[in-house]
Amino acid sequence: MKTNTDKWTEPIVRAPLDEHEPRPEHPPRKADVERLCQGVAELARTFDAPPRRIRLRSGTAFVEVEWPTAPPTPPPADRAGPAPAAPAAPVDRQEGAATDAPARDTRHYVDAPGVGTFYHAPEPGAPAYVSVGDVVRPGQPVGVLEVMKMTSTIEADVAGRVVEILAEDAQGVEYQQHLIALEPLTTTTGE
Amino acid sequence: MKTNTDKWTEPIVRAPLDEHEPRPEHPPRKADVERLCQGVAELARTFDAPPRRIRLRSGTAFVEVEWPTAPPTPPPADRAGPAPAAPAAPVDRQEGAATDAPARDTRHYVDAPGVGTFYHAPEPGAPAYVSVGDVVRPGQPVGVLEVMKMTSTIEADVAGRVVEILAEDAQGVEYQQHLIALEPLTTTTGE
Amino acid sequence: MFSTVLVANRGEIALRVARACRELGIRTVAVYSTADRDSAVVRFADDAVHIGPAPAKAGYLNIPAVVEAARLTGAEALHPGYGFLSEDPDFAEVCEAEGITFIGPAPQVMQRLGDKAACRALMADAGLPVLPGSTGPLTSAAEAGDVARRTGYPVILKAVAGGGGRGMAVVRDPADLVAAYRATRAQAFAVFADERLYLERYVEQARHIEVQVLCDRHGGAVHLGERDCSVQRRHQKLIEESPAPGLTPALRERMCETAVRGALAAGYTGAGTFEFVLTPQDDFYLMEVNCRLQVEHPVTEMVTGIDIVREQILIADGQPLTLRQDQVAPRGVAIECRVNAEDPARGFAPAPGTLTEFVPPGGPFVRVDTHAFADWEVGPHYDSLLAKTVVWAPDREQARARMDRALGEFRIDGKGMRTTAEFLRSVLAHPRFRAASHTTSLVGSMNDEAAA
Amino acid sequence: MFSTVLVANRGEIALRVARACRELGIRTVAVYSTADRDSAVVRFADDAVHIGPAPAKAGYLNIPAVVEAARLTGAEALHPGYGFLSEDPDFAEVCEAEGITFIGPAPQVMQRLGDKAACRALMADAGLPVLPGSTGPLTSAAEAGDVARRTGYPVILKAVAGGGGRGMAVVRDPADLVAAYRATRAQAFAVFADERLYLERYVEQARHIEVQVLCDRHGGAVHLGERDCSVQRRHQKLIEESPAPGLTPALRERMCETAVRGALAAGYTGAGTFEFVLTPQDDFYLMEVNCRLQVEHPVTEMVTGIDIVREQILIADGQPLTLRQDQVAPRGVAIECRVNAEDPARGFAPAPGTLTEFVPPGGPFVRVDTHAFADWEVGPHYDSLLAKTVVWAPDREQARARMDRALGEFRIDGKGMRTTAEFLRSVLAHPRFRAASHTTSLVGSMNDEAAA
Repeated sequence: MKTNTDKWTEPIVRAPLDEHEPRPEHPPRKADVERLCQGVAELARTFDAPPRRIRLRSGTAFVEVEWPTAPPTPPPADRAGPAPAAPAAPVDRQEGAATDAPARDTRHYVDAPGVGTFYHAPEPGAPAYVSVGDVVRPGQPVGVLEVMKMTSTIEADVAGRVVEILAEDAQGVEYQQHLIALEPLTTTTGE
Repeated sequence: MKTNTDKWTEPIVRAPLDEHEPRPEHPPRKADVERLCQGVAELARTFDAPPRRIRLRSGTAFVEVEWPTAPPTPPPADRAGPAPAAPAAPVDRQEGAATDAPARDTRHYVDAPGVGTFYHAPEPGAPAYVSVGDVVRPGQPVGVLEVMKMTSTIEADVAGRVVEILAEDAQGVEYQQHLIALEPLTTTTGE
Repeated sequence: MFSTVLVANRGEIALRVARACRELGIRTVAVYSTADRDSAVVRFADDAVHIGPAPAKAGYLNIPAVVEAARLTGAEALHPGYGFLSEDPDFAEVCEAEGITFIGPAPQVMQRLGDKAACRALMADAGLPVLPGSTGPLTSAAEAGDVARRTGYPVILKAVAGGGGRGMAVVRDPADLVAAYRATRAQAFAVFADERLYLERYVEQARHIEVQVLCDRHGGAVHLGERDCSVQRRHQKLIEESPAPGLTPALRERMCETAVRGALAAGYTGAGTFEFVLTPQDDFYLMEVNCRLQVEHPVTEMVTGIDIVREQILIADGQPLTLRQDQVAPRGVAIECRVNAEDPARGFAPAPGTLTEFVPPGGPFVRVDTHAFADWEVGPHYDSLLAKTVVWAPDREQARARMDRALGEFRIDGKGMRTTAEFLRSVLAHPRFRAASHTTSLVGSMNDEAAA
Repeated sequence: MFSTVLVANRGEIALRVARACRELGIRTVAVYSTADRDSAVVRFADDAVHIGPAPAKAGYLNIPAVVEAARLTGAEALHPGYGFLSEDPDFAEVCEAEGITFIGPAPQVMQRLGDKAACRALMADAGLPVLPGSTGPLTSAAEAGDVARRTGYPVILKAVAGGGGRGMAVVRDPADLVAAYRATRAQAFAVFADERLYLERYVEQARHIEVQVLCDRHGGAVHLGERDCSVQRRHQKLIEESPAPGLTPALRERMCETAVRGALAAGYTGAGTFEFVLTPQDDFYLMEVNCRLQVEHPVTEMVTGIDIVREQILIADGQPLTLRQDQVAPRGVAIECRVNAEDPARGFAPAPGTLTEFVPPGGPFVRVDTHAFADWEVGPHYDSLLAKTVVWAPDREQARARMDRALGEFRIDGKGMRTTAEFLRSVLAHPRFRAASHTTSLVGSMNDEAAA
């Protein structure tokens, strides 16, 4: 859903970005960078020697990655995982990957399974299913979605502690809108 | 001018690119960048020594990849030419500057100062001003341009040896079209 | 007038409808699937609701999601576009029940006209010419054989719930009828969950002529002239034009009046299309009635100057038509070509991909209805329509030249992208199209010629 | 018919002309300066010749280069577009001498009508209404004072060779006349290398109404109705529409007939425009004659359905007009807005830059004439016109709503890029524009209101 005042900003954008479905405000530019990165990665992979430095500019965006001058390791053919034991700290700031907001990394969201009205409680006047601070287990009801007068229970899909309730009681929500933020209880804390 | 058969290819493109006024066939697009990357990769693969640096520009997009100066690994098997022991000379592949055609690096062009008809000789039947192999000095006539029945002499602006005459006698030429290629006599040979 | 309208569709038509709404001062709400989150209509609309994942069943065909989206955004009316839920009487009924105006005919009218056998019977009763054939759904292969013997071969078997060129089979030899009956029945069940078939005579070398009507909720009805949609590939339209070339004024008038008569008999409201088959002998027969905006509505707009979507909205708002029949004065010739993301070299297989470049043609009297733009991903989930290219000119030959110029101007690029633009140009250049002597068999025969 | 035509211009109009040529089956040659080597018309044309560096004087105004380009590419005719060489009688004469058909009036006619004092005299002789003023170029400030006293103040001083809103000064107080005379004379000399001035009465609260004529080389002449171009900023048009709102049919007819009479008297051939000033008392006076295609020609095309560039080419080819006056039937209302690369916040200073995004509006009855595309560099060398946005609708209020929708739809982005799109929307929304009670003072008074 969009707000009325700013037609290019949608409420969901105000929530932390869903990692699996990034929603860039300006998709074209970002797509450029991504494609450029892919192209360069492919290009670099065609040589057996790993590159020493990659500089990449697209419009105003600029990325530079530099490897140690005498790389002891084989070529980083797959750049997906974090490079092991890289001493010279390759920096890649593309898409604001997340050292500045480590909390977000561990949040887990309960999303709306469809368009409808989200309620915090099973019925009017009843206490809310969950509050901030509560610990929920998988399958535990955390709210209700009403769709064309039919209600269905929304359940937590992981165990976790409720850190934020993102949708108001009786608020209209859209598909995949984040409703509740959980801090999973069994987190493999990143390095 | 365009050819009639291929409306996107202009004759001047077939001539070596003027370094000061690069003439991309059309403005840069992502497809171009991709194609450029592929092209460069292919080109680079035809040499046995891995490149030290690749710089690539398309419109506002710019990519530079640099390899360590002393690559530890030998050339791989899948490369085209078997030629051994090529020195790891710094290669700058930007805009077709090229070790395979070193002559071009030092070429200097006498360009058409305007649209008109280019003649090799001062008048019909007279011998041409210059032929391939001739040495010209600055200010020496190398041809004539006829514009609306007025002729003007075209002069060499540097001293050099004529290596190629690029426009036919009595050929229509456009502004800045390369007419004659010279090998300058006093060249500061690159490192 | 409605203050908010929800557009329950995607692609170029969603944008088309949203534009009409904005010009009327109406706030627009788009709905979108996950695949369309960056679409042109989402960018354009005042509000947009994510209704589901890419598969149509879970998104654009998801009635509760669409209705909830309308409710949550305060939409007072809903425009269904074409395809998806546009001809679903249940959907129209749910909208009505929820107090949302469905911009289209009443659910009962859609129900009746959408059942092709019922429509045939109803229209025959109203005195409209229908092809000889079954009076209702066939009950058995044997009955099909009886009817076919009576009408004479060739015949065509059609699914009662059919549409989009699917669920039909032409039978030329009586020996093939039983097999065709069974196969088509199975296909109809698979595609439409309704195995009922009907049968009528099949006209070879026919033209497809359709008449656009507008009917208000006060008994007012006008036609906006006809369109020739004979350039088809497997019953799917590729090129449409208005007026239909070569019709005598008397024949044109008769066809248009017939359509209006049919619309009034059915209690039709809104914009609708009466599709006729026209024989080489200038006899015409009703094929079906389309209870929605057609893809090809722009050709009628270009010759009449009438914004059909605007009229749909005004009619749904309960306003009487301000247009009298004698004010509908078609001028010149309009042609539409459907540039699809398909590969003509591979049997017109959809060719999805991401557009790296998309520059549509421009210039005088050229209109391109498209949702595409550079960086847009033409996905595999929906139909392959990329850009409806419509031109107008004072006469057909100028319109043809203009269309050829426009199609040649497209700059479409992207990995894997292929379009029908060049194929369409070859149709425009075909002597039979140029002479307007073509029938619905043109594209098939061109493919045969190419293969020969 | 010509087999090859050279387009001696750039930008949107070069593309416009090349499109018309292609539709006529004519091979097109573009000429381009170094700054325009990747331009839309270079992409579009069948051939293209690099004629010089970016500065206009060395490129698009370089007569030998343009003529040689035509000769080298075998162009039989040349379309000059507007601006640049389009009104240069010497250029037209050189073309003629070289056997290249100049698509426009004869050089002598251009010469006569281009000299504004001579044009005034010629047209007065032909019985056209001209404002009281000098009968020829002024010889001294004293003479200017005499004439001004006779005609009454306010008066306007104009350069005989003027154009594009330059070389004119309105004088309201006799005390200012001498200074204004000297300043304008100096400016005229600086800009046009011709210091001659003439003087006529200045009408306050006037409307700018112009009539489009077409004249063939066989004495045939028609008008295509009128345009209202009263929305101007410093004598430069921003918004144009056809028909001019609120004219009585009798007044419209009189103005149009007057223009045709003037054209015939001048021996005019091709497409031309007679510009009139219309007073609040419905008196009209000829201001000048433009011997070329106007920027705003599309509004006339949209209401008449006539492709004016096509007509220009056919006339230059020697063909008689096929159009009779009674066949010219304007329909509905067309409005054009000039979206310029200018910054309204900085006094409409040109705002060049490279476009990173350029998506023009679309949809029914919207035409955008532009040479822009994503990645195009809007350079500082030429005028700031970016996209002529033209809409049509059955009536003015719908056209206004459609234009507002269209302007809002532009997606133009790029470092340093600013456009007039939003400013134009504010003009469309102004009560005086809505009521069509505006005069040429509208934009000035809006700026005053904004400053107040």
